Amino acid sequence: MKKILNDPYTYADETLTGLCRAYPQFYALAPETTRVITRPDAPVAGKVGIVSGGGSGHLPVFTGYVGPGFLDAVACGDVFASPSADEMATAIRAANGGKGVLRLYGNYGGDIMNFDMAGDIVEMEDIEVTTVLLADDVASAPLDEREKRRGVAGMVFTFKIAGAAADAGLDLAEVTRVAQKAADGCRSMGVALGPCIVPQAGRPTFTLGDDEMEIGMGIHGEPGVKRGKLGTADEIADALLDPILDDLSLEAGAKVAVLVNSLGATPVEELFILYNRIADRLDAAGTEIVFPLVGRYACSMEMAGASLTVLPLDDELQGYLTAPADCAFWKV
Amino acid sequence: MKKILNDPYTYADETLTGLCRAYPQFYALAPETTRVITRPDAPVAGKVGIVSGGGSGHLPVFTGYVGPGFLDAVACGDVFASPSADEMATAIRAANGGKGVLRLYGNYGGDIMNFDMAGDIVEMEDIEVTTVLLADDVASAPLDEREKRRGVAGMVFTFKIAGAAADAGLDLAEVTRVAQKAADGCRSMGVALGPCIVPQAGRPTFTLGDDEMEIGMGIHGEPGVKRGKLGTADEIADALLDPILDDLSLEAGAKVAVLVNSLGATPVEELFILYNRIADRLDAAGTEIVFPLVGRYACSMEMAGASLTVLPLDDELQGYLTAPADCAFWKV
Amino acid sequence: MAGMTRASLDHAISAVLATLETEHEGLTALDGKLGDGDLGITLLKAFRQLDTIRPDLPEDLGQAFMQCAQGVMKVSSSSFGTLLATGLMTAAKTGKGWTELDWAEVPDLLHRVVEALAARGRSALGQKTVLDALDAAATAAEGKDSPRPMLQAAREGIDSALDTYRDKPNQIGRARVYAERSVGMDDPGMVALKVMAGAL
Amino acid sequence: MAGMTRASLDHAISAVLATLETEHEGLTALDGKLGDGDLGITLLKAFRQLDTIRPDLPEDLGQAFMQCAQGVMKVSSSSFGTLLATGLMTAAKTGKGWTELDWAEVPDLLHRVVEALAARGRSALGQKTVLDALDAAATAAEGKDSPRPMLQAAREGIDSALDTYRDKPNQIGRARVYAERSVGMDDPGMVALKVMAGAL
Ligand SMILES: Nc1ncnc2c1ncn2[C@@H]1O[C@H](COP(=O)(O)OP(=O)(O)O)[C@@H](O)[C@H]1O
Ligand SMILES: Nc1ncnc2c1ncn2[C@@H]1O[C@H](COP(=O)(O)OP(=O)(O)O)[C@@H](O)[C@H]1O
Ligand SMILES: [Mg+2]
Ligand SMILES: [Mg+2]
Ligand SMILES: [Mg+2]
Ligand SMILES: [Mg+2]
Repeated sequence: MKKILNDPYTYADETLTGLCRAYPQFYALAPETTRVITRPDAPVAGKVGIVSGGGSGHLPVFTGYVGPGFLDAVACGDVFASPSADEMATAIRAANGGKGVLRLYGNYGGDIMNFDMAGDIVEMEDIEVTTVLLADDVASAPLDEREKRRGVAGMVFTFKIAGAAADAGLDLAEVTRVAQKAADGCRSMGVALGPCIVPQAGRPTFTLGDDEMEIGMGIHGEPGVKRGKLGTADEIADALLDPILDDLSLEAGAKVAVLVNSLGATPVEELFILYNRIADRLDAAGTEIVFPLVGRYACSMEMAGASLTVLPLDDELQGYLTAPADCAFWKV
Repeated sequence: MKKILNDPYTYADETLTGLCRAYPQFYALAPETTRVITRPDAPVAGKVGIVSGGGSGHLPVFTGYVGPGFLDAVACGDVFASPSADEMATAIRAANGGKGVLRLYGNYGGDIMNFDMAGDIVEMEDIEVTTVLLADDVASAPLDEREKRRGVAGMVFTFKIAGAAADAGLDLAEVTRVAQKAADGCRSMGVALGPCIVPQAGRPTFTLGDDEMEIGMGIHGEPGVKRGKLGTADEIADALLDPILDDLSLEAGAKVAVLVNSLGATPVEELFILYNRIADRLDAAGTEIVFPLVGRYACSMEMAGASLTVLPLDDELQGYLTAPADCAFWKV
Repeated sequence: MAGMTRASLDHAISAVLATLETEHEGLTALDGKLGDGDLGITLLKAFRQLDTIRPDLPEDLGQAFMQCAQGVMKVSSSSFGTLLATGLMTAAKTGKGWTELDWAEVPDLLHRVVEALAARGRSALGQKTVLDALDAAATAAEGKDSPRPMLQAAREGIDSALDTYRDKPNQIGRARVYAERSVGMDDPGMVALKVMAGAL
Repeated sequence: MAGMTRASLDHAISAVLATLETEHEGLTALDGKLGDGDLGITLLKAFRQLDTIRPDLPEDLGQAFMQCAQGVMKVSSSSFGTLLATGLMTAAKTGKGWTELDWAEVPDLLHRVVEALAARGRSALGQKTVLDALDAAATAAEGKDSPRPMLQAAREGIDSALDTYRDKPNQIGRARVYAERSVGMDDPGMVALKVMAGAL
């Protein structure tokens, strides 16, 4: 197993411990847990709390985005596995500054059940909760079944926007509205070039021929829309952008945020090569990129490949997206 | 070739173009070049300029670290190949704000020859230049042949410190002294788990068995000190730390900066697992980690593996290391 | 034995755990074909945990089921684990205040569990999940008032649900994305229920 | 032909390029065993560039060599390319103001080039590099005053340098890290010089 680890069964725990030790200014483990990370100053009294969570193995998602102007607390499971409802309830309590808590997470069955159950638990403690599900992966279902889509890198923009809205003092209903608007706007599309190894499974999540790629594959190796010969960077950029543009039907003059994201192994050099084409295409379409991000923002450990996320911006979303925020993985 | 690119021969150019397009607030191409990146406001009048350079494929090294409190200009070659003396001379001119320019780069034969030649060229134009070579890779030569060591991830700390010293208004001799002190202090050690592919070569830089690792391998695949069975994270951390501590002989109470760096494919999750052990060991030795960095700071494209850099800090170095700086890849 | 007691629970935990110790690999392999291959280990972890709290379960069935639910929740967060915990919480509500539950009430309880799981899973009958097998078991068990015939009927219900759904595609959960491939294959969660029922 | 002229340069460039078009792969393979495998392509790029400026080279040997140096610098930044450019700049200094250079002066010029390369490469004779072959060529060529015998002697010098160093380890450059492995192997830069001298 070509991974650096001590024990597959403590991989997630050791990762989170190391994260909190290296960056104590940003991250703290909630008392008596090994899987719930909070801001060191959580809960922030009088602010709407924002909680996320899901499987480990996606750093900086989820834990990395805990911080001022971002998330308040996060529950992490084993690699690619949901955290427990118990841990989610702990995260919700830690995030609750008395104004209620938004649960903001990816549209995966296990996570939904557990966050629902966690909600049942904390509602008995009079904590008000709302939910926004991230479902930005265009490849995972057609537009008219949008509610079935998986959540992928679009969560980064949505975390940022929701965090800024909470920071600005909006109430729970308003923070939820803004987060839902961002989540509704995000469209993502990924391409996988190589697998990763889930520590407890010990073998690659999928296999791809040496000259193959799979367009639309999910961040846990879920099947995509098309497996084919590895294309050029420009072809890949088009394959990522075309379905997004079809889905969004942007008007000329639209402003967008763009995230060109590595799934892990793919170097940023190659993301910048993709970015050239994406920027050319959007320029040609009269779309203005007002907020580009290129780097590793939502990974699947050492998976090779990249994803593209486009989020149309109105003034409200742009303001929140570009507002200051602070965590170990964000540089505005 | 499992890489995202259009043409192996334009890989470096396209990477740099994309970088400057995505982050124009930080990076600009020098007029009429495709390989020289400067701060958009370069040269900064009245400030000592700092120039680096070397092969492409190491992002964020070198280009990523251009910015206020960091480097002024950088010349980039093809992947893992030196830029030309011509390009280096252009970078030196672009960095020259009238107070002279420090050439700060890794100890590689080709780069040295070309930077020397570039120095000859610009000295005819009355630009004063000095040199500090980065030679932090403990694996590449014994301590008594320190001048033969390769430069690896220690350059990140040194860039930062030299940049802050220049920002603080020190003159060329003083900036050079501070940079030399940082360069002299840095000790690094790497481990490779898997190769990368140099675009123009089209095949992996080396091969390693499925359960093998190589301790001390260089960032271009140069041979290391020991190839062996893939160890646990704790064993790897020890194998990286032991030779560094032997080399440094730190006194109890020493303060250090620590960089746990991914060579590319290795996910940050696993760096945090390594960090736990390194922090335990340094704690036990009475050494204080005052500045930890964990992430991808000096890569070899999609190479798998990690490196550890330790830099003992006095007040001067600590002050410069923690001073503010700005570029797309740095978050203090 | 007139009804279900703490002792029945005790027996059920031991029996299911014993079977899972050998059967979990098969469930994992099956789940691996359509999902993430964690179903066997999920159940094994759940029942091992239940086995550790088994000796100290209270006589009150409500409290006993609730402790079981919490035990499962603690160690397992995969869909099936959460559904199992949800089912146990439903049973806890029914058993609250009772130390013995008439066997004749069990089919009704199972129907309530099906409803709770559908709510938790945001799913419905007919989507080829454990719900369909559990619903068939509950229906088949109706009208029986002693454990052996009831169990026998429930097993037959599960088997017929497996037969009914085998050649349909999975419509929810992780297996949905492999919908086409799932035609001709048993749903892992339904098989898990069969394994557990078979163990009793 | 009494001395070296712009025409000699013209001929040399064409001849070396013709040879490199077929020989560059061998040089690259050799360099690949001890380094980064770019030596052949480095030289090919350099001489293709020289070939494009060849028709327009000035008669003044100083200017001609300087344009050649700049041409090489532009396309090649590998060690050998930089050394080649350095050598051409050294020749430019010698040729400055002359349209013809006495052949008898060439061995001296080569010695000066060796010195310049050692300065540029921060290296010394005896480290198993192109310097050792070039120095041997310069020494062997001493005392000859016409191009053919001089070239013949130079080739013999290069061959004997190759023999002398074959079983020693590389002491500088990329090959140093493979020092042990380099014993028994020819230094790629020395072989490159042999290929170029052979082409003339
Ligand atoms: N939303 C749901 N509603 C009802 N049953 C479900 C649901 N999701 C999954 N299941 C059942 O759980 C089984 C898979 O369990 P498990 O492997 O624990 O899920 P996962 O690993 O996908 O979280 C499925 O075969 C199905 O019977
Ligand atoms: N510092 C040096 N001094 C003298 N010759 C050198 C030096 N470094 C390399 N060489 C010569 O150059 C040859 C390698 O050239 P090249 O492949 O262009 O180098 P690299 O790819 O390592 O930059 C070596 O075989 C050696 O003869
Ligand atoms: Mg599963
Ligand atoms: Mg699961
Ligand atoms: Mg070479
Ligand atoms: Mg080279």
